[in-house]
Amino acid sequence: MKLYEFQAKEIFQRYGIAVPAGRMVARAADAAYVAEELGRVVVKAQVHAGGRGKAGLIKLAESPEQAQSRAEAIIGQTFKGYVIHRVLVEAALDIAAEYYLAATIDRASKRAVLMLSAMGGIDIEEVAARSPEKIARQVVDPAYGPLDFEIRALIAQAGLDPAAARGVADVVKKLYRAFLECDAALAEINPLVVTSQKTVLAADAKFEVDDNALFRHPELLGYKEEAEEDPIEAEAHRRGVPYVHLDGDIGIIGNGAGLVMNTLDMVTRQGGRPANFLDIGGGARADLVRQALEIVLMDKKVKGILLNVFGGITRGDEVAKGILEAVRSLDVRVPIVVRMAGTRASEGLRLLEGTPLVPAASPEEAARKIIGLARA
Amino acid sequence: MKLYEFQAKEIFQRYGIAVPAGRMVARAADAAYVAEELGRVVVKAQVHAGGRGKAGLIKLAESPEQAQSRAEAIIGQTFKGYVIHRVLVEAALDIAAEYYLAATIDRASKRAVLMLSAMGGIDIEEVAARSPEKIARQVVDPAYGPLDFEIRALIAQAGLDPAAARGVADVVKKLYRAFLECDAALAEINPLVVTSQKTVLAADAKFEVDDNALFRHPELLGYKEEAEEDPIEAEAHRRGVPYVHLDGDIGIIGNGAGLVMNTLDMVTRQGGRPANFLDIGGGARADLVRQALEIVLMDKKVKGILLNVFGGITRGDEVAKGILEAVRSLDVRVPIVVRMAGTRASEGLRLLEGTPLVPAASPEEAARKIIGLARA
Amino acid sequence: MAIFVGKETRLVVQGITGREGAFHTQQMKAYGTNVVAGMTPGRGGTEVEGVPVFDSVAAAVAATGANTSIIFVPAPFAADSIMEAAAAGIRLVIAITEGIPTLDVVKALRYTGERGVRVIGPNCPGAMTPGEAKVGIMPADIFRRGNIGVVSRSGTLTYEVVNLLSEAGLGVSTCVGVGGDPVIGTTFVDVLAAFQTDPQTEAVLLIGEIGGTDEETAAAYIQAQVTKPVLAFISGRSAPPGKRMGHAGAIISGSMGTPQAKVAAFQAAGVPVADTLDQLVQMAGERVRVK
Amino acid sequence: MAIFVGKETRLVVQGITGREGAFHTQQMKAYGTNVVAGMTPGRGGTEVEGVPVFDSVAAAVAATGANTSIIFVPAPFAADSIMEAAAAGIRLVIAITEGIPTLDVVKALRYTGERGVRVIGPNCPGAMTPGEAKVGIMPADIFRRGNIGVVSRSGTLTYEVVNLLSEAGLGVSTCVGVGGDPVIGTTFVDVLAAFQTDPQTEAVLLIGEIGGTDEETAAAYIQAQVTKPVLAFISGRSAPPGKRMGHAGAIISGSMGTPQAKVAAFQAAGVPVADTLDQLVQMAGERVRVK
Repeated sequence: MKLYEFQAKEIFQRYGIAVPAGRMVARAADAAYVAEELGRVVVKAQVHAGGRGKAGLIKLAESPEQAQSRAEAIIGQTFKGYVIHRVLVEAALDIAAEYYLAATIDRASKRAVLMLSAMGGIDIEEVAARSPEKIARQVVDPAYGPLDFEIRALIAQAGLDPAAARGVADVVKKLYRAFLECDAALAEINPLVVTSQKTVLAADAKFEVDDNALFRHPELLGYKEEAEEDPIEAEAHRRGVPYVHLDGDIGIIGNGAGLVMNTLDMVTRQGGRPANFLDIGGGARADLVRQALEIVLMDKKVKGILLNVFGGITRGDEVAKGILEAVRSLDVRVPIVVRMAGTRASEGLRLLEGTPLVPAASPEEAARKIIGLARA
Repeated sequence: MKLYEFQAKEIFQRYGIAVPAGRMVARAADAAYVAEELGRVVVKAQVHAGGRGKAGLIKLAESPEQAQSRAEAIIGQTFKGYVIHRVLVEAALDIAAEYYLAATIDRASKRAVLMLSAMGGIDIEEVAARSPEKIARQVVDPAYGPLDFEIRALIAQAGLDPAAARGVADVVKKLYRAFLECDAALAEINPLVVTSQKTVLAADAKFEVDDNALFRHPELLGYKEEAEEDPIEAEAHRRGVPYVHLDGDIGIIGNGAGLVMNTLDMVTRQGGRPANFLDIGGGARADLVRQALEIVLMDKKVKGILLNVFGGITRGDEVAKGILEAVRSLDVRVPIVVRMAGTRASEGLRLLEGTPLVPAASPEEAARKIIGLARA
Repeated sequence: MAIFVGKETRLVVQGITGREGAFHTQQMKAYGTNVVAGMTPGRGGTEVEGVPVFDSVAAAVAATGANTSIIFVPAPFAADSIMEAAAAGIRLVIAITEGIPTLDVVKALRYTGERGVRVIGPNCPGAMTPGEAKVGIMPADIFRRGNIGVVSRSGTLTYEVVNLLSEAGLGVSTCVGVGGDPVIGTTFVDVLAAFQTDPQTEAVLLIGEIGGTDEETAAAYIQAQVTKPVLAFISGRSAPPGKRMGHAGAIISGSMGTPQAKVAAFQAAGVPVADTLDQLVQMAGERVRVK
Repeated sequence: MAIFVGKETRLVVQGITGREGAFHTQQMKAYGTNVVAGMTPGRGGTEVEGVPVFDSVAAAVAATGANTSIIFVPAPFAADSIMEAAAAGIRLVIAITEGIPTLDVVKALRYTGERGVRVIGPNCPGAMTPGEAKVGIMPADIFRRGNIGVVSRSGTLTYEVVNLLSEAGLGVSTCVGVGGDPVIGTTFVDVLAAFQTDPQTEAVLLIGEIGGTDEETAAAYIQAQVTKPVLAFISGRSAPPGKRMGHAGAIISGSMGTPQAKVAAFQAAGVPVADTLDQLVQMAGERVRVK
C-alpha cells in the first residue's frame, strides 16, 4: 500500500522526524489561506507517481495569491493516469544541503537495507544507474537493528557534511524504527534537507506498507481507504481477488500468479493488449470464477476474455464444470476462450464443446483465438 | 531503582497489562471514598519491602468504613525500617487461579529470563528453594525477543490451565516489552490472577529499573524522587557517591567496591558493626574524601571511621596528603583510622604520624584499632 | 533422493488440522511421502489422516524423529512456526503459506540461518522428487521420474512445464518451487548448487520471472560453477514497471528486475533462454538422454 | 604471553581522546604495551601520546593490524563500541567502562558471541601479564612476574592481593579482572580454562564475591577440569541481603549468591577457601615454587 506524501509525513512525525510546516488542501482557495500563515510556500501535488517536479507539479509560491493560482493549476490535472485531488502546501525551506535517505528490503541479503546519498533531491534511479558508488548502503541485521557505528560508517561513506552527521544519524535511526514498526516495504526521504541552521528535515516522503502486514496495523487502515485509486482494483481487493488493472482490451483470468503472468506475455507476444491481471488461485470453484468474470467485465474496454487454467490437484474436468456453471449464471456479452492444461485437461476441454466457451489446447492457440474474436 | 506497587502498575498499564481498578491514597478517609466507588476492596501498604501479606499490611475490606479503618491501621506503621505513607485501595478480585510471572536478568546465560509458575500468590523464593521444578524458565534471545512457540512451551511447562494460556501468553509478551523498553532489572507479577471470567490481571506488581539506564528514561525520573527513602542515601546519591546505609556504628570509607566490601567483612569479623558502605572510587582527591566524611557523619550513630585506601596509580603519599587536607577542613569529632596499602603506602602512613589520624598497616589492624577507639 | 526431499524425508506437517494442512497431508501420504507427525498447538494427542498430532514441533521430533517440516500455518503465525521447527532440530522447512509479512520472513531467516537450517519458500508449492516424496502441494499425477531438475519462482507455471515434459516423455529428478516472495529462504543459486552435485540430475530448467536479481546472480553462478546444461525461461516479460503481478516478488522497480536484464545475463553466461515453455521443453529434450 | 594479553597484543584504545583514555594510554605505553592505535569518531588523523587516532575501529585495524581493544568510551556509547570492535575483526575486547546498562551488555555479548570475540568486563580493571603487557588500569608498580594466575571480580581488592603476593616474593603470570557487573563477557570458568592450559601458570587465586552463581559454577568446573591448584577467597561475607555493595553484581537476592553457598561449593570441590587475603597469599606461597 502506497501512502501519499502527506500521510508518509504524518508517520515520520510520529517517529520524531521533523518535516516542514504545512497543510494538505483540496481547494485552491485554501492554499492561499495556508500561505498567509506560512509565507513563502511550496505547492505539491499529492499523487501516487514519481517525477512530479519535472512535470511541474511541485511549484514555489511567493505570495498567497500565487499559492492559490499554483494550486488551481495543479488540482484536477491527470498525471500518469491519476487525477490529482489535493495539494500539500508547505513552508519553503532555507536549504543548505539535500541528501537521499531510504530504508527498503534487500532481496539479496534477505534483510532491510539503509541507503544514503549526498546526491539528494534528484531522481535516485538515475544516480543508481550512472554512479552507483554515490549511494552508500548498510544492510541491517534484524537481530540488532542499525548500530551507531554502522550509521557513522554509512554517513562517512556517503560523504555527507560532518557537521550534519549527528542530525542525520538521528533521522536514520528514526526512519528505520518507522520502517520496522509499520512493516514498511519502502520508507524514503528525498530530499533530506539540511537547512543553513543545520536542522535536518524530511522535505519529501515516500512510504509503502507491506500489504501482508496490514492485519496488524489497524492504525494504518485509514490510509488504505484513501490509497486505492482505481475503482475496479478497489472493488477486487474488497472481494479479496488479486486484480491489477492494465490498459488493454483482453481480459485475462488464470490460476496461479506465474501462469497468469505468462498468459499476459503470450497475449502481448501475439499482438494483443491485456486489460488486466487476475489470479483466481488454486482450484476453480464456480463462485470464484463468477467473481472474477464480474470484476473483469467492470472494465468496459474489455472485448474478450482468456481463461487459462491448470488442472492440478483439482482435475481438469471438474474445473471445466465450475467454469461452465459460473458463465451460465452470468450474462456475458464478450467471447471467452478457455485454455486448459494438466490433469484430465482433454476431458475438461471436451466438456466445453457445444457451449459458447471456446476451447484451446495451448496458450499460443488461446491467445490467437481470443485476439481474433475480440477484433471481430 | 525500585518502584512502588502502584508505580509498577502504572507502567504495566502503559504496556497494556490489565490491573485491578484502584487508587493510591495517603489519608485513611480517602480509602473510604475509593471503596464507595469500588465496593469490596483490598487495602495494600505501599512500601519497598516484601512479605506485606504475612505482616498484615494487605487487608480485605468489605465496606468503606472497614477500608478506612484498615488504612488507618496501616498508614504510619514502620515495616522493615520503612515508614508507610500510602496505601493502594483496589477492587477485590474474583480469583480462579493465581500464577507467578517475572522477567529478570539471568547471569549464567547473560540474557533476560522469563519465569512462570502455577504456584502464584506465595513467596516465590520459598517455591524456588523447595520445588524449583515448579518454576518454568525461558531464557530470551535478545536478537528475537520471546517467540510465540517459546511462550507456549513455557506455559505448558508451568502447567497452567490451558484455557488461560492465550491470555497469559499475551501478558508475557507485554511484560517482556515493558522489561526491555524500560531497562528493567526485574518485572514481576505475583500473583498473576485469572478471574472466573478468564480475564488475566496483575494483582501485584514489582518493578526495578537498572540505575545505569536511567539516563535514557526521563519518563521514569518522576518515580526516582519518590523511590529513595533513606535520607542519607538520598543525599549521597545526589552527590554521586555510592553509599549504602547499614545499622552499625563504624563508618567505612574506601576506594573500590571490592575493597570496601572486604573492609566491612574485616570489621564484622572482629566484632564491629559497619554503619555504611562508601566507595570513593579511584584515587583519593581531597574534595572527594571530604564529601565522603560529611556523608558518613550525617549518621549520628557513627562513633568512628575506618578509611581504607589502596594507593594504586595514584601513589600512597599523595593519597595521604589528600586525606589530611580533607580532614583538616572538617570538624570531625570521632576517631579516624587510616589503613593504606599499595604503591608508596609506607611513605603515606608516615605522613599521618603526629596527626589525629591513626595509621594502620593491615585491614585487621585497622579494624581492631577503630573498634577499640569507637568503644572508648 | 535426488535433492532436498526423498525416501529419507521424515515429515512433520505444521498446521495439519487446518483445511489445507489436512487435505495435503492426505495427498502427500497417498503419494508415498513419509509423513510421521502433525503439529497444531492445543491439538496434541489427536490424529489427522492417521498421523499423530503434537502440541509442539519439539514433541513431534522427539516422538517421531522428523527431519523435515512443511508449513500450512496461517500467515500471521507462519514465521513463528518456521522458527519453532528450526529450534526443534528440523533441518529443512518448506513453507507453503502465502502472505507472510516480509519482515517476519527476514526475522525467521535470520533465525534459521544461524542454525544452518534450510528454508524453502515461503509462498511456494514445495519440493518433489518423483517416485520418492512429495513435500508440497503440486499435482503428483503430472510428474514422471527422470533426470531433469526443475527450479522455479512460480507454482502453476511449473506444473505447466512439468506437464509438457511428461507429454514429451521426459522426467524430473527433483522439482523445487522457491516461491514468489521478495525474500525467500532458498534461491536459484542454492538449488543449482544442489543439482550440480546430484548424480541423478543431468540438466536443469530454471523458470525465472521479473523482479529482483536472483536470475542475474544465478547466471553468474552457472557460468562459474555449474557444468550441467541449464536452460532458462523468464515470465512476466510484458508486465509494466511498478505493477505487482500477484507475486510480491514480481515487480519491476526502476532499472531493477527487468526481463531484458535477466535474459541478457543468462545469454552472457551461455545459458539458452526459451521464449515459450514449449520451446523450453523442446530444448530440454534435445539435451537430455531419456532413460 | 601467559593468557589473553602479552607481547602479541596490538592494542587499539577506544575513547583515547577522553581524560581516562589518554591517561591510561600513557600508562600502558610506559609499561611497554604495544598500543598501536586510538579511536574516537570525528578525531581521526590526530594523535594522542604519539598514538595515531582513527574515526572507526575498522580504519584502525586496517591501518595498524590491531587485534585487541580496550574501551574507555562513556557508558551510554560503550556497548556500541564493543560491537564495533567485534565487527572490525578485533578478537579480544577489554571493557573498562563502568555503568553500562545491563541490557546493552546483553545485546553486545550476543553480538560478540556469534562472532567468537572474547569480551572481558565491562566494569573491570582489565588484564595484565607482568613483563609483557598491561591492558587495563591496574597499578603496574605492584606487580612481579611469576607463575600465579589471579582472577577476580573486584579491582582494588585484586591490587591488594597482588601487592601481598609481591611482598611475599611471589609473582603473577596473568591477572584478569572479570568485572563487578551482573552480566560480564568472561567468567571465572573461561579464565580457569585458559590458566589450565597456560604453561606459565602453576596455581590460580580466585577472588570471588557475593551475588550470582559464578563461583559455584567455577567450583564445579575446577573439580571436573582443573588439575592445577586453585585457592579461593569470597568477599562480602558480611553484606546484608538485598543491599547493593557498589558492584551491581554483588547483591544477595533470596537464596542466590550467599557467601555460605559459595564457600561450601569450593570446599566440596576441594578448593581451599581463605578467610583473609593474607591467609590466601600465605596458602599460595605454600603451593607454588618461586622461580
